[in-house]
Amino acid sequence: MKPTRYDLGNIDIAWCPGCGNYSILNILKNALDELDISPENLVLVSGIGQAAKIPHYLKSNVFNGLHGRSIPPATGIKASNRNLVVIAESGDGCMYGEGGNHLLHAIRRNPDITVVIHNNMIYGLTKGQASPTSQIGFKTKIQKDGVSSEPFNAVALAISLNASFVSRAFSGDIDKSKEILKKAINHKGLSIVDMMHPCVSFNKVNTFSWFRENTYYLEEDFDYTDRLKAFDRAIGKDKLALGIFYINERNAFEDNLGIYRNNDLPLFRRIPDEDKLRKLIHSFE
Amino acid sequence: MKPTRYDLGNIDIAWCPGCGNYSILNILKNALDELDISPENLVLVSGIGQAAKIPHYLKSNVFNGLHGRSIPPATGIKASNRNLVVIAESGDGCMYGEGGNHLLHAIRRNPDITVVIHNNMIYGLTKGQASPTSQIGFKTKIQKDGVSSEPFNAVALAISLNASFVSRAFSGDIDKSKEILKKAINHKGLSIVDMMHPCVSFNKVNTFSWFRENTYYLEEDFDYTDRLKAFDRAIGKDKLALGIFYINERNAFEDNLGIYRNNDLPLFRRIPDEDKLRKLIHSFE
Amino acid sequence: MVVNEFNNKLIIVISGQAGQGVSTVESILTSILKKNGYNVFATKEYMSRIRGGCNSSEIIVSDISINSFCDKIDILFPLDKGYSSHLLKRISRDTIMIGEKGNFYPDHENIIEIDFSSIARKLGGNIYTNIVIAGLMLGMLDTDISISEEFIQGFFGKKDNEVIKKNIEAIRSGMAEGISLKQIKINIEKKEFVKTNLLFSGTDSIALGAIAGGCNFIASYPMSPSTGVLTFLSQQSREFGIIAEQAEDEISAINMSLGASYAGARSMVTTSGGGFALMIEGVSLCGMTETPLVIHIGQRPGPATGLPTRTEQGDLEMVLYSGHGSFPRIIFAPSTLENGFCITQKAFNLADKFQIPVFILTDQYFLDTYYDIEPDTLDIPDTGNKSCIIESNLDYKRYELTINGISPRSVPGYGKGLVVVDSDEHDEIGHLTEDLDIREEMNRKRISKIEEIKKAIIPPVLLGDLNRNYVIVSWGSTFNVIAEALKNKEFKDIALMHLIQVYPLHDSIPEYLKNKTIILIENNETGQLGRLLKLEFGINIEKRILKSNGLPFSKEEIEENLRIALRS
Amino acid sequence: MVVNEFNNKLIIVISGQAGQGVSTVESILTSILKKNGYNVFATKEYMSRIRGGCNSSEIIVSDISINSFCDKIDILFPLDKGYSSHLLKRISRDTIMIGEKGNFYPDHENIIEIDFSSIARKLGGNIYTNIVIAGLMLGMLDTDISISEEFIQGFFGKKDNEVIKKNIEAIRSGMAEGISLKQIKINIEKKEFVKTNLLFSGTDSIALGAIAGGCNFIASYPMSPSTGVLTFLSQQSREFGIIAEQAEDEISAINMSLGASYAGARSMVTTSGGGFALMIEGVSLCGMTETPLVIHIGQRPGPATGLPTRTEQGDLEMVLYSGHGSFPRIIFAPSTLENGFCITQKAFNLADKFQIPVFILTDQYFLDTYYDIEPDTLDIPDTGNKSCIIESNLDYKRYELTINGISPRSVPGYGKGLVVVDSDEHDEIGHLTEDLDIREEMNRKRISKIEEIKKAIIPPVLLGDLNRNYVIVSWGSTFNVIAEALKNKEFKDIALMHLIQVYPLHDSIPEYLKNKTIILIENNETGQLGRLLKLEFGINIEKRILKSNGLPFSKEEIEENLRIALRS
Ligand SMILES: Cc1ncc(C[n+]2csc(CCOP(=O)(O)OP(=O)(O)O)c2C)c(N)n1
Ligand SMILES: Cc1ncc(C[n+]2csc(CCOP(=O)(O)OP(=O)(O)O)c2C)c(N)n1
Ligand code: SF4
Ligand code: SF4
Ligand SMILES: [Mg+2]
Ligand SMILES: [Mg+2]
Repeated sequence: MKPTRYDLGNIDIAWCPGCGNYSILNILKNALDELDISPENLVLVSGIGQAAKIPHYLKSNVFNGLHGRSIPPATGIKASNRNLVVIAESGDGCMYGEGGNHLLHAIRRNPDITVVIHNNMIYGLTKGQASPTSQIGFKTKIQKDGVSSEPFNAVALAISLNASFVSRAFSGDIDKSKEILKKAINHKGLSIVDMMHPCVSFNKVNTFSWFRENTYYLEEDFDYTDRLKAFDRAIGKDKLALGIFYINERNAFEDNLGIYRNNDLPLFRRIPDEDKLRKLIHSFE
Repeated sequence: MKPTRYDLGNIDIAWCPGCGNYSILNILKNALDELDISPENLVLVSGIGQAAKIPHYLKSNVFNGLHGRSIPPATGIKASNRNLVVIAESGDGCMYGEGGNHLLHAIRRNPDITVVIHNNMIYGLTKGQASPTSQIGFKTKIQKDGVSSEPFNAVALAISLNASFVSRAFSGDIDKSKEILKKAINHKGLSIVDMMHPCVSFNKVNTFSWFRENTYYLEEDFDYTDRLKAFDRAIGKDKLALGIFYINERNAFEDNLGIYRNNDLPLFRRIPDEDKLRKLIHSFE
Repeated sequence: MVVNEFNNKLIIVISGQAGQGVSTVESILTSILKKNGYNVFATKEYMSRIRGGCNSSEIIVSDISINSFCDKIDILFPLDKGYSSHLLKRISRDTIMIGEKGNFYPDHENIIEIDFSSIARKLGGNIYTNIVIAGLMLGMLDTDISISEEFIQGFFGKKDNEVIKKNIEAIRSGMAEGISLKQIKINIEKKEFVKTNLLFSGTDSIALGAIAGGCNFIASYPMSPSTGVLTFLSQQSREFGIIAEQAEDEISAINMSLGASYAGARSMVTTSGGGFALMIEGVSLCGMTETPLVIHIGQRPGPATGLPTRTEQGDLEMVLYSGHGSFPRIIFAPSTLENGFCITQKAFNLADKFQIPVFILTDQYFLDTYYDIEPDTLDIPDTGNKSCIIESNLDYKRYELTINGISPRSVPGYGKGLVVVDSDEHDEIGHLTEDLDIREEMNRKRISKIEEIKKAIIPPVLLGDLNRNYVIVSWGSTFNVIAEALKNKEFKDIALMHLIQVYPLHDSIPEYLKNKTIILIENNETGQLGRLLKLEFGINIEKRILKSNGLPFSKEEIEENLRIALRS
Repeated sequence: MVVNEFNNKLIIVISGQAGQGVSTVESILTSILKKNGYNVFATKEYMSRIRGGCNSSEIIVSDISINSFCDKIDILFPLDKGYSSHLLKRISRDTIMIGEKGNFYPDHENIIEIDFSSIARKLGGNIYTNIVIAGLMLGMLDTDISISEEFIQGFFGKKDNEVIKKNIEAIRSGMAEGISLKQIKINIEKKEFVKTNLLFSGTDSIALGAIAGGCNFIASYPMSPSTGVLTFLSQQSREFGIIAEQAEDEISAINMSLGASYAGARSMVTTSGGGFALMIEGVSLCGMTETPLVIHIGQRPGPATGLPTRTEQGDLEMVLYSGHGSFPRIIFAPSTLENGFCITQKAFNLADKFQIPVFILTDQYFLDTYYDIEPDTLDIPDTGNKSCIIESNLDYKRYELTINGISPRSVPGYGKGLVVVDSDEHDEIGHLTEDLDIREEMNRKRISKIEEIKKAIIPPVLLGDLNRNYVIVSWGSTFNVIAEALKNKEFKDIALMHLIQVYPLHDSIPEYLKNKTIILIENNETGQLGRLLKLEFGINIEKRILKSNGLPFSKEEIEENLRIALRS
């Protein structure tokens, strides 16, 4: 792993040896480095879970909030200070399970944040229950007879919501995933990166080699502006497609806010206007 | 309105005169009548809002729960007693806003319930804020500069989640909507009916005639087993399609439950097995 | 002809179905009367529906401020034939009903029939009925038509001239009727200074206070009766640079607002009990991450959906104990409109200073009540230099251990340091830790802030001198009605101790209550403040005036209950 | 050679990284020892991670039940060289460390080096290390190899014979080492009857109690330390006809469970503080609709995510005041495993009877603690005829006003009537109403149930006679450790009053505490039960032994603190 300016030195990382999360951390640091984003200008927001510990392992501003609730604070942060690069990262349980409603509505709202879902198709930190992305038949201590719910297809869902940027990546492909992530971060508007990765401790089905065997990349010239084609690939039954499925350029949430029309300053640098307040109060005469 | 056995007599209905909710009530009663479902066997579950008052206006068992939370109790009810016909009805704010996560995961879980969303593209009971389905540019007291979020397309979303039954109807078309609703109720698995209706008090844009002008019916021979085609129609830009978009026959949630394999009785009729309990306790020796 | 004379004060009630425009009459009438120099008060009660049912507004016109709800009705304008049972109870034989045939309460005798609709129809349609009624009152009182005209112009400002003309005509027609009504004589003095008084509602007071407190971010989900604050701030969004976002649910709302605050916004949420229940995990996050947040709760009766449009002071205990784990908080409950403005402003400053959640508890009654106040009672402080946010340096530690537990707070992008906050137990930098010694230090640090907070507690408001034998203890929105009742000489042995800050409690409280007979007045079922006094100071309260049917206390009800309390 | 002799009792601790199998040693060892006739106790503490860090298990082997956590460590098996600081504090000079070179605490002298890995490798690999260690202990103690063999067969039951053979060999090799260890002499008597005792954990006790209470529906979302109850019931789903569903979030979980209960299931949820915060609106719905529900909360330290795998008794107040509006509730906090079983069972019956939420507060320490109990302490009642559900007739009214506030409850599809429930205020049938008189009646009806509930309050558990000068007040999981400490003769002037039902409180409590010096012991920051006693009975408590660093009280810590309390 090549050193980056985000390295925190000799820290204790709570992930299991061999876990895909290490690769994601690596991918993230390198993507940031290549995009030349300074740690002071970066905010990593996460929920709770193994994946959600990632902000603690690199130099960045950090908002490590509640399980399922990484996207709302990320939205609030970006809206309050558009100069910051805001990335929300958390596990599949956090983002698709507990936090499903926020994902849904953030896609509609379209803040200029990047949402990276560490998708290991399982609940890691709570020791191996099914997640929304677990496949049908997947057995756990709680799903004794195997999962019977349709697995959550985040890519298809995001396309159905006409999301601004929709992609899927695999932690095992460092370079390709880094390129996807860089594009996601650079994209103006909400970008989704469904980052699949093996959980060596609890998911004995969707292993590193399973991902290798069950994924393929969208063609280089895939037309990611075609919503229907993107959807078609998203629901493909045989193998999971990787790459950028869909880009739909639209205004970001913050840019629609009236408050930035004549004033570019982040909120913390603004001073309330007393005269206007006095005038407003007088309007109640 | 022809009398039905669900009529409650002279009751005070809290809806505004001219509201589409009256038609939906009418459609519901007639559909139930034609399906010959007895009130004692029917459970209407709702959340909070104007739409959510519907269970109080016909003869039925009623669980009128919290805002946004009609689907989880409906799921619990059906799972506990498969003999009941369970219908969850509520407004667009309730089902798509506050309750979005439940809708999402209920589609995956697929309990055999019917979900009817009274979609007036606005928050009625709280006096006219934008709902998730309000169109871009729609102005309200809170959305002063007009809505900027992408409207929520429930039909497309449900198809992306591979829902079991996906339809859209319009309260103004009593007969056609009744037929859709009957099929939805009869369908085994979760059925969605996105029931559009005008709100005469607060939505001055999406009026009765707006719906007339901006909707059309899917062809009689539309192939509702084709997920991609269904999606294509769901995201159609010109007019809103009405009818049954997609049917995907799969096992219902309850039928996957081990507990009904050898015993058909609803939970309330079962008696705990003491001998088994004693045996289980002894296994800890 | 019997002449009914009203001196100094007149209580008008307008009742009708939702959608009939009761509120419109209320707002037109109160504004114009105030502009003429009358003191006005208005409050409404309404059902949870958009059309139909029975709603009512009470308007009190007077020559001194009478800012409290009264049961008594001098004149009732029924726009409809329906009455809710609680309105019926307030109609006495002396109540004069003015309205159209068919709308009167069956056996009522004291009626004046006026065919408002036909007057309105002559002007062009039923929609003018309300304006005619307002005009009638303006005619019965001594008002200046030019003030009405100017007001109507502003009120219908965006409509075309024809509309404005018609409405002015309607006012004039109403006035003519009012002037000719000789059965009623009203003697209420107008005062010059009142003309420039401010007239706004509880909702306005909170929202204006928020702006004065520097609020520039609000994310919330609509919920009666709290939505008005979000609406108000949305309306002022451009003018004051406020981000006002309707979230998908309350959980998102509080987490968004916490994110905003972390990034340096002054942020708030507004909700009611049921919505607040969903925010409770977020309150705990607020406490753990020490992120400033103002939480406004417009209380209404529970449990669950309860009575969505009614009033209650029932959420104190839920708020007090909300959020797992220990961390300090402040709970305010404004008493008057002036106070609502000042307290909200203060809430933002204290949230920022102590890095804690600060709660403002109002209720439907408070939020929907209007009256005129003198402009200089609103203290607009130097809003510029209040922020406690510092620029960070390279070795910045968000949770630096300090003597008073308060760590200097920076925000991301402001300085060379990194701002790390965590919902897990964390070290001084903010990174998660499972070192249980650090846990103890951090827990202690958070809790120890209470000492600093205690230095700034707002003392209770006291009415009446110290040697009276009885003391009423009350909080929040009940202040005016109790103070009004106490003007009655019967109660000269009763003082009032009214709390605006309900947590932490000011330590002067037990001293004031020593050797007194305490009468607790709360608009809830169990006397939640009373329980808190018991818990904090061991104060036992025997006499309790409680109410939880969804309506506010009326002045008469307080009087009646005080009489009982004195007797027993 | 120094011989260390242990009489009657031996405290073993195994420490290592997550994933090294500390728990496996714990469960193998405790099971086999119990089957040999030894009393055993085990508890663990662990970090919130899957691999790495430092976790530990304590196992106490004794000749009488000693079911409480001790700081003292007689023998420590370090599987790794890392120690968390809280473990370090417990290691004394007398602690014997047995393990491999490199794993010992640097300056420690009392060590026995055994190369477990190389023994294991000879058997086929490192994975046998744990079994060898277990074997060593089995050899040092007097155990029967055939019992071990039988157990190993069951434990690895589903694996092939080779695996079983290897593991038995590992046990044998370990035993051989243990028998040859002459520096340690252990004299602990075995008892025949202990062999058939039950050995299970707090989690098991709650889940078994739920089954005994007729539970047939649980919807929950995983959250430490409460998930085990969901897992257990899932495992027994087919056998006992239980629907066990992992919901998408906690809000869904409670609303699903309420739906199930409405339809006649006996339902529950299991969660921890943060997850419970999200359920609070649902609790209010439960109260309003009068739908029976059992809510299990495995407490852990907050605020927010706090310390996810640690223990605390910090959620009492949040639970007590959870949910806006007034409605009755019951809160239990089991003291022992037997009690966990009985209380949970009772919780279902009372929820059904009173149509209210019934809470069971446990904590990580309680849930992760195992010890052997006599089978007949578990009272399995006649589970058949307990349901209060009635068949409805045509004019059935779900909320019929009755003298004690309890309306006969039917379920949809059972009889000719309709079952209507509503989160809004409602009439007797269940339809929503805004009639404020009915509101008052319904509110009163709901609250009045408390009288009936009070008749069934579980009285406090009392230890020690009534004329002692000191009384400890405590609740929930701290029972065993306090009782154990009190066996010490120093404390003969201290009695114990331990609460299992923490709300509503039994009215005998103040009587017991009269004229005593009270010592409050709670595993939380502020003494929440103490505050409740003050509130309910005006009881003032001066001596408080509180702890909130995430660890349970140890026996020594209680003793030490009691000494201070007696002195001061
Ligand atoms: C409100 C709440 N509910 C539940 C939990 C417990 N919890 C912590 S992490 C987690 C799931 C982790 O799964 P995922 O998000 O997929 O992350 P992973 O550990 O797999 O990376 C859960 C349920 C919590 N912390 N808060
Ligand atoms: C937790 C919670 N949040 C907010 C509310 C307030 N509320 C009641 S109805 C409603 C929205 C109604 O809109 P919709 O669901 O579309 O129904 P409609 O009235 O339009 O039929 C809201 C926000 C509530 N009752 N509970
Ligand atoms: S539990 Fe799974 S996902 Fe979590 S760190 Fe370990 S291997 Fe990775
Ligand atoms: S507010 Fe709108 S949706 Fe509600 S009843 Fe009135 S017209 Fe219908
Ligand atoms: Mg995961
Ligand atoms: Mg709606």
